[in-house]
Amino acid sequence: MIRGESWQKAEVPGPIKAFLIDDPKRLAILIKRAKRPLIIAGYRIAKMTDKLDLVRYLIDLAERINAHVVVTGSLIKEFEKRGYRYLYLMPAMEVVDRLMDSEWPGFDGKGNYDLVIFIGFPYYYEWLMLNGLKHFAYRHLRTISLDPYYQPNATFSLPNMKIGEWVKFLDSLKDNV
Amino acid sequence: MIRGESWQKAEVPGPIKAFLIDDPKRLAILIKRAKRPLIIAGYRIAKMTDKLDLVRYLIDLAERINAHVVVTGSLIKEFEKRGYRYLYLMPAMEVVDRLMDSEWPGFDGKGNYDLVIFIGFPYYYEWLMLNGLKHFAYRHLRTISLDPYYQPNATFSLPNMKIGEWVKFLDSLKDNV
Amino acid sequence: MARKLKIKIDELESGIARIKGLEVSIGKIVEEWEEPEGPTPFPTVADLREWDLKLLSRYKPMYMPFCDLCCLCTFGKCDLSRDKRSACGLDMATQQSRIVLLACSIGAATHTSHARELVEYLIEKFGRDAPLDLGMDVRIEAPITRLVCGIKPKTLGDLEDVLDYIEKEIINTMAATHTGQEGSNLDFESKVFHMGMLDHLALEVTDIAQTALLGFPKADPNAPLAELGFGTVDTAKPVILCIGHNVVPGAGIVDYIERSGLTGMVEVCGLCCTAHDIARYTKGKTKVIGPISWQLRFIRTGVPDVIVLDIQCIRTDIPLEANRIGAVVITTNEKNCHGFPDKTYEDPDVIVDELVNRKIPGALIRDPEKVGEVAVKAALKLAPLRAKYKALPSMEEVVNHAKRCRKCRECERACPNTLPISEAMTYAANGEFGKLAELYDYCIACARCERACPAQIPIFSLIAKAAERKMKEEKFKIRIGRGPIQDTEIREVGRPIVLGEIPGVIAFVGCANYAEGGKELVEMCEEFLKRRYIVVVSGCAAMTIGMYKNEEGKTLYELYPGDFDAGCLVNVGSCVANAHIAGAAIKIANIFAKRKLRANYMEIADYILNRVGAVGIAWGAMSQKAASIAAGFWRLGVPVIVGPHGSKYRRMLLGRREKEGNWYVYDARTGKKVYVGPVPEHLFYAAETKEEAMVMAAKLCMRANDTTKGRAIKLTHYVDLHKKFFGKLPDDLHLFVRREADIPITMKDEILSALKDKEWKEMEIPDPTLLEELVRRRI
Amino acid sequence: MARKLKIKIDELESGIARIKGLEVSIGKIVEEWEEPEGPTPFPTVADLREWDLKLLSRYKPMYMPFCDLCCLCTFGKCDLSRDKRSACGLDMATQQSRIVLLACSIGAATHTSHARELVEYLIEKFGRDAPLDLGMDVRIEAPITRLVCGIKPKTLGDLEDVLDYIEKEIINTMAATHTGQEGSNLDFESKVFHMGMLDHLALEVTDIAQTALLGFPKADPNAPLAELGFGTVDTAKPVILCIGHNVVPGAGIVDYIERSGLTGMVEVCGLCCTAHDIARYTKGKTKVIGPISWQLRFIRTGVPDVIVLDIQCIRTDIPLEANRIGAVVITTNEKNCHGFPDKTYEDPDVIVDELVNRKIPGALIRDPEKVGEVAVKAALKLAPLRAKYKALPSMEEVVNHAKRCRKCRECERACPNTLPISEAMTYAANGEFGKLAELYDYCIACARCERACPAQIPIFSLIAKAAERKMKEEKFKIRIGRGPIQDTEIREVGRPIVLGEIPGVIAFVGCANYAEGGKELVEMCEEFLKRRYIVVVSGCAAMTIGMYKNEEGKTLYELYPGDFDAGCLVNVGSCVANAHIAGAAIKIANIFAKRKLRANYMEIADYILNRVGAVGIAWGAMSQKAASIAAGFWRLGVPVIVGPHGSKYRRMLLGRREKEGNWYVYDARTGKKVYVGPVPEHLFYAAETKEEAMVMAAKLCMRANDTTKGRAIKLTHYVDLHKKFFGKLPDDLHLFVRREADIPITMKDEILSALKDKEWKEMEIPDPTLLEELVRRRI
Ligand code: SF4
Ligand code: SF4
Ligand code: SF4
Ligand code: SF4
Ligand code: SF4
Ligand code: SF4
Ligand code: SF4
Ligand code: SF4
Repeated sequence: MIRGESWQKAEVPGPIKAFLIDDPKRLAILIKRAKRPLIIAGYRIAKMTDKLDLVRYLIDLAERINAHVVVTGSLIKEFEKRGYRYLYLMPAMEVVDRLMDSEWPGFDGKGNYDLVIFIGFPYYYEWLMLNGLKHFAYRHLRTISLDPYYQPNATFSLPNMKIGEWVKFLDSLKDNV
Repeated sequence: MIRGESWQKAEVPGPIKAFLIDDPKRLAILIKRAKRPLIIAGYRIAKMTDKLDLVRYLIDLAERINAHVVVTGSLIKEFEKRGYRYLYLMPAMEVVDRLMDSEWPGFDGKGNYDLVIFIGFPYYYEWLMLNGLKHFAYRHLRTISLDPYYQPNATFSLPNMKIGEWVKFLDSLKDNV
Repeated sequence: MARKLKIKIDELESGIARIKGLEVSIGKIVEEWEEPEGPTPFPTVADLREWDLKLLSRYKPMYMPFCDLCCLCTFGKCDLSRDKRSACGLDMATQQSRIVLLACSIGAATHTSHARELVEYLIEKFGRDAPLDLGMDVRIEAPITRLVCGIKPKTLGDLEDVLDYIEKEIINTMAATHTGQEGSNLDFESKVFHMGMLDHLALEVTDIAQTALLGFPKADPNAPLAELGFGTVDTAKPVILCIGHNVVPGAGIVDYIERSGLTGMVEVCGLCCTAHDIARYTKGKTKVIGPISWQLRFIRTGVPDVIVLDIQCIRTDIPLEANRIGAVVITTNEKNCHGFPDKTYEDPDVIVDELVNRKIPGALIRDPEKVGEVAVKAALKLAPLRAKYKALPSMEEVVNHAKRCRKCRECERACPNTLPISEAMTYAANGEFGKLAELYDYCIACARCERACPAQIPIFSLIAKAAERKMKEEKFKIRIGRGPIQDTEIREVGRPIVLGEIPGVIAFVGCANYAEGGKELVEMCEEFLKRRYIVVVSGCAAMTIGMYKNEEGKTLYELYPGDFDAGCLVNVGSCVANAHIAGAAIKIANIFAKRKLRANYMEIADYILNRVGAVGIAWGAMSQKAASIAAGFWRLGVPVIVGPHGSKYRRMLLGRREKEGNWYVYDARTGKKVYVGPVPEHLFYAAETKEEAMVMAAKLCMRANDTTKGRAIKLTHYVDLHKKFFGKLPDDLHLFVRREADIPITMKDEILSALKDKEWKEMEIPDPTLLEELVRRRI
Repeated sequence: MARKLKIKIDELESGIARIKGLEVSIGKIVEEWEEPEGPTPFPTVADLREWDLKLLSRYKPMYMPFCDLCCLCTFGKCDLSRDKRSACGLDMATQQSRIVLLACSIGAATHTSHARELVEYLIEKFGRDAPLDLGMDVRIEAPITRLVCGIKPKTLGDLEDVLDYIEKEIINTMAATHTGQEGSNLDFESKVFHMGMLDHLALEVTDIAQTALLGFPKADPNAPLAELGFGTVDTAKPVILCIGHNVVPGAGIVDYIERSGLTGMVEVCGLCCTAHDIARYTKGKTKVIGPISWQLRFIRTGVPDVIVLDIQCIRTDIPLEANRIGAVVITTNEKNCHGFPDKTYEDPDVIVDELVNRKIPGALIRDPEKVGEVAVKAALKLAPLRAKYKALPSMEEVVNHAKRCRKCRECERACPNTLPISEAMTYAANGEFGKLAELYDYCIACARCERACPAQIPIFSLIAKAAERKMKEEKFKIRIGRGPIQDTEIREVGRPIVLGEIPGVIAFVGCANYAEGGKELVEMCEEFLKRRYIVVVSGCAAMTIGMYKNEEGKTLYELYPGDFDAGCLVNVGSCVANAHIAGAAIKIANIFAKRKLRANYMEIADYILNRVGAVGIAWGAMSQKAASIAAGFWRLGVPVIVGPHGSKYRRMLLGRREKEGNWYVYDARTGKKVYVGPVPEHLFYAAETKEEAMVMAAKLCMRANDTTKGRAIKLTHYVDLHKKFFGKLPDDLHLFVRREADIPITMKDEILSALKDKEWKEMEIPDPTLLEELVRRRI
């Protein structure tokens, strides 16, 4: 299992590929540089691991880095329960469409985001959304995939990882932002 | 210039990619393992460098590893001048077509080759020939690209290199086979 | 615009011009239709481009490239990343739209080719003058044809004019994909719409021809129920399996059985759309195995003796799979020869012998009658010899295979749904098959896992074996395709739909490339049925929907009536019957609202966009045909939602609700531009989850013309579904509530307070249109 | 097989059926042709599949995948590497052949769409009964149509029947590319052949229609010479540049100039095939700039004031490029709208004003007369305002740009020919422009380098500037396209060709995607002219061939006569005129050998394969059209050689000369199977170098039917070229020498001794055929 290869093997990227980040500290630095980060959480976070409460985790992370969080589906209920001020609900396709528009004022009217963190989507679905942003939003934003897979169309991606390894990575990331 | 990336940037390979070999000694070992090696020399060897007499070089290499040499075009005259017993003339497409046929008896009637070394073709042309072999001849043969470019569809490829670096690589390769 | 009229002569007897049955029926079509011709008979893409560009200025294409390269010519590959342009000058957006057009071209060509061969076959059989009788209740026999072409087809022969037009236009439109033609992504999108419209025409031609002439149910809400599912097959009998989309060879088999007095002695079952249509042909007497993803499921059980392939959506490795189980394969169409020798002119008994005794790898027989004879005779001969094949691997074999698993996860990396195969193998190796059996529900039976497995474990067979009990219990009912919607039904529901009192028409259509199993589709379907939407289904989706039962063992088809009415479940039929869904929308404009149909595309599409709350959900949309069908709906103003895999169509058509300027219409009464809110908000959209899809579908049913009562009903469902799945009110209600009266009474306080936060103000309710020419200006 | 006959009525006056000019001309076509109908009138793919499979068993497809994936449906992407199969069951070989079919479908659709619009336009102008008069010397006006359809078209209206057939068949054939249809690579290849045959029909329809009705030269060997090259343009005048393939808008411009008395005051020049056809229309009075790769070359100089685009092979970034130089763009076709507003019904002066004053980005005008008026008026207005634009960057700017070069080589990695740009920049930064200028000769002007350059250096403009002197010296002559070959010419050369005494017909055709510059093509052409082959040229290749002069300043067109005869250089015309090359081969079989033409495809193709030593060389073949044209030649038995970039077509059709069993034919006299050697050895083949191509072309001209004298002549050239380029005898002579008399006398000893080494034995010379049914068995 090559770490920097598309997880779905056929979904080979074009010439522009994500920087593979396997050091959580490095990723933390990259994230901290963002002025307006956004986290997009897909419904699959509910199924990814039982070793970590991902809802809690994402809220914690968002709090630390001052990110807006957009949840794309029914998991919004879970997120609402935990309470977070900058929590929004919007289908992923609509978010991506807006992210491509550099004039979009964001969820709070203060402008588009400069860093978008994806987690919890079907691999190909995320691959495609990231690719849209790679080509059409690269001037104003960068993207990170936090899934335990190499997502070649992000700006920065984790490698293909086992779940245990990934959970550790996430923990360390949180500690370092 | 990433070393293990297609030289023609758009000619991105599929999921199966060449092993990148940047150590001439390692390549020498791989070549020496071959029982029936074949070198295919394209006409571009005439234009690749003036730091090395590639005709001479290839004949030397062939002699050392006991390879047949097939020249695809007018350079055959140069090769003939230097004299080599196992020298053949055939258009590249015809060679590749035959290489795909595991029953092809080779130029001497003793059977198909198990290692085919490409050098001196237009990048895309070689890319395509190697890809044909990658898919349709992988059971009975392996391929090497000796050009100063990463050729992803070979079994083993050099990285993208500057010419000076490449000439040194070739020299060292010859010394080690 | 004048239009060529062609006159058909029956046939030339020989090379010399002896003609019989000459019939110069000039003007026939025109004379019998008092409605004056509208502005766009037989339109080319340029004739409707204005409409397309209007739609596209609201619903902007959003591209998610599925490939960053182009490999279509020898300048390539070209890298189109970011701001690069290719050797032919294209940029990424334009290339993506070009590929969409190419996909839709394939789709439309495929449907048209089917239409043409079917019409030719029927003409040969019934004559060019055979009437297109769809029954008393269907006077508007061909709404799409009337709308697009401006003709009223009366006979099979008339359909040839339509086909000539479609073929010419497909060619003309797809030509734009050639290196160095169209250079604008919006114009490519306009051509996509055009291609979709042509596709719908072809669907209509096919389904009205076969419905009229092959004895299919004619707009019958009480079309019989057929048996559905693997478990309904009597495996003791010889089994013939038909796969594909063209009913003709299947009909040939059924006819031969009947003719030879073999009724009841041979099982004929169908898979994919041909299953629908054979069942329509036999009024429900043949078995429907299931949608496209049941091909391997069924063949791996070893049950079928003879497999008859016609066209479209057929696994191309069927001959290999058949070979493994000792079954024989007959191909029946030049589009799908499979390299088999052409036995069209061979003696049937010789072919049977060659097939049964494996002298040939399979036979191509382009003669449906002969297919019937050969298939039946071969099945009868073969069945007794094949007993040993009729089984999946044993449980012991499963364990042994599972033990060989190296946990490399290559299978998972090849699986479109990344199913947890390696984990299931671990359990199976220990004799626990639950995990393996679970995969069955989420697996689309594509076998990519097997091909990627370095240990050559027949993964899919293992899954099937683990789920064998489940499979055998697949015994369901499906209401067979009823074909068109009656004019009278339209008359009754037209008003409540247009005014918004029926909350919407939801069409579940398309293929079975589900990301999370077919059950999701059933759940969605049931949700809308309970909410008394009109639910229409077709194709593979219609089969999937029949494949679940409630606690009492009833399928949705048994629970809900088949009328085109609120709270009913209407199976129109196979994919080509999708024409009737578009047709129903068109007929609403015509029958209920008296809008002129003839060659009047833009007005009708404008009507549907602004007034007919219809939404398509193609949850497992897979193919190029599905793409072109969707495109046909877009141009008509009907939004389409696809499942997650639909994102691979690489282009969405999305509105931006907050961009106020995008949501103005003309008030046809005054010519004034009036804000109506984002209704419908999107034209094409890949949802992530079924919950998202349901909420979105409810929302997309809102249209500018809703009365306050209608809007209140639609909002009720939108809000209710939103609360149910997302736990709170939607935050965009202020865009949909035009006056207080729009607010559902039961939600009044809650919504009003939410509106206050958004500084909501009352809006006008116009007589909405996007077409300036429809404004009846103040005199 | 009976065939539908359609009767056309002129036009309906209104929606109500008032018809004028009804004319029921039944049987007209058939009655006038005493030749009995052959076996395959209007064939579908299945009708000729048997022939295809015969060819394919000799010329096996060899696949070099250009992509290991498939992304055509939402099951994808599928990885087809090695033995994997996709979610729809395909393997790699089948997928490659499917993509080839898709490419050819695009190509054939593109040509057919052109044919259809041209015929419709001409019918509107000249009426359906306008005769297809190609001059006294061309009685067989439409050899491909006669051969394939089995009809003799007499009028424009007759061509509509042909077009109906083509459209139907393209649709039917390309439908096979849909997910889950054809599963055999050989059947896909058979469909590729079918598509190619349909493509040729469309070419023929187009070129005979325009030749007959637009006053083009009619089979005239002495067609006038036209001026060719950038240097021939009078830049002092307003300049209108037409790019594309459809002559009609260009003709509109020319007509308007004449009508308005502006003759000589406006430069009209063409680029790509439309240049050929406008020059044919004006009998050589308009300028030909050059082939496809001259688009950026010319526009970057800033010279054109108005650019008129029609269809096919047009850079899609022309509007951007035009904008940079202040030129205006008019699109003329719905296939290529470029997002421009549709001004078809606008007042010409208003359009001119909008264009000149940049109120609109460009105009779509689907009316050739109006295009003429607008283009001319806009050019007249614009030219004086554009003086400042009419230049490349200054040398100083070149240096400054070059200095910014970072030596990252991204440009080289984007360049299709990996040209040494960064090195040239180093020199240019120091004021040495030679290296930069040198690139000009090898550059295809695709501008990919510029788009990849992180420093945004306008690389191509720099190259053009460095080569400015060269460019300005581009002043050449080209013989304008003569159209068909005369029946009388065929009568004269038929025998020497078939017997082998004329060593072969070499056709240089296709686009300008040269790997090593166009000069190679000229060298090849001259080589064969000197050797007294018949050399036929068309399309971009025909232009390239005119772009070099000998020491006396003469181009090949001035040095060699334009007859269809040994040692002559025949420019048939634009790409659509390729039909005449196929047509000539067909006419040889018919006129010289008296083989029946009518609906007799297999026999004629068999004749050509075994007897007519014709070879196509498409050295710069680029497009999908080129692919389908090639496919049409393959089915006819004419081998095609492409240049290195042609390898990207991803599939070769190669014979294996050593496989003796593949090279048997029937002796038509006896029915005996006779070994004839590998003649011709390949059907499709990408050569690496021009030398290889020349040797191969000479070899592929050998055919089974050559007389000993003919074979000796052909061998002379093969051996001579082989020795010239490779320094020695070919090692496969024993396969081509059938008897001693085959050996060229001058080479006798040498060859005999070589043969001895190979244990050569004499062979029979049969009356060769691959078709068992042509055997006249012993009585
Ligand atoms: S477009 Fe499809 S076939 Fe072409 S390179 Fe991309 S993935 Fe491969
Ligand atoms: S069609 Fe255009 S984008 Fe595609 S490979 Fe050719 S030049 Fe490149
Ligand atoms: S057959 Fe099922 S488990 Fe295997 S790859 Fe396909 S969907 Fe996944
Ligand atoms: S690919 Fe085969 S060996 Fe690897 S994990 Fe999957 S089942 Fe096991
Ligand atoms: S619904 Fe889709 S997969 Fe099913 S039969 Fe129709 S086109 Fe094929
Ligand atoms: S068409 Fe077939 S090979 Fe291509 S993506 Fe779809 S399933 Fe895969
Ligand atoms: S414009 Fe010329 S130099 Fe630039 S990439 Fe194209 S061929 Fe190469
Ligand atoms: S891409 Fe630009 S900067 Fe880089 S080497 Fe080429 S010209 Fe110089």
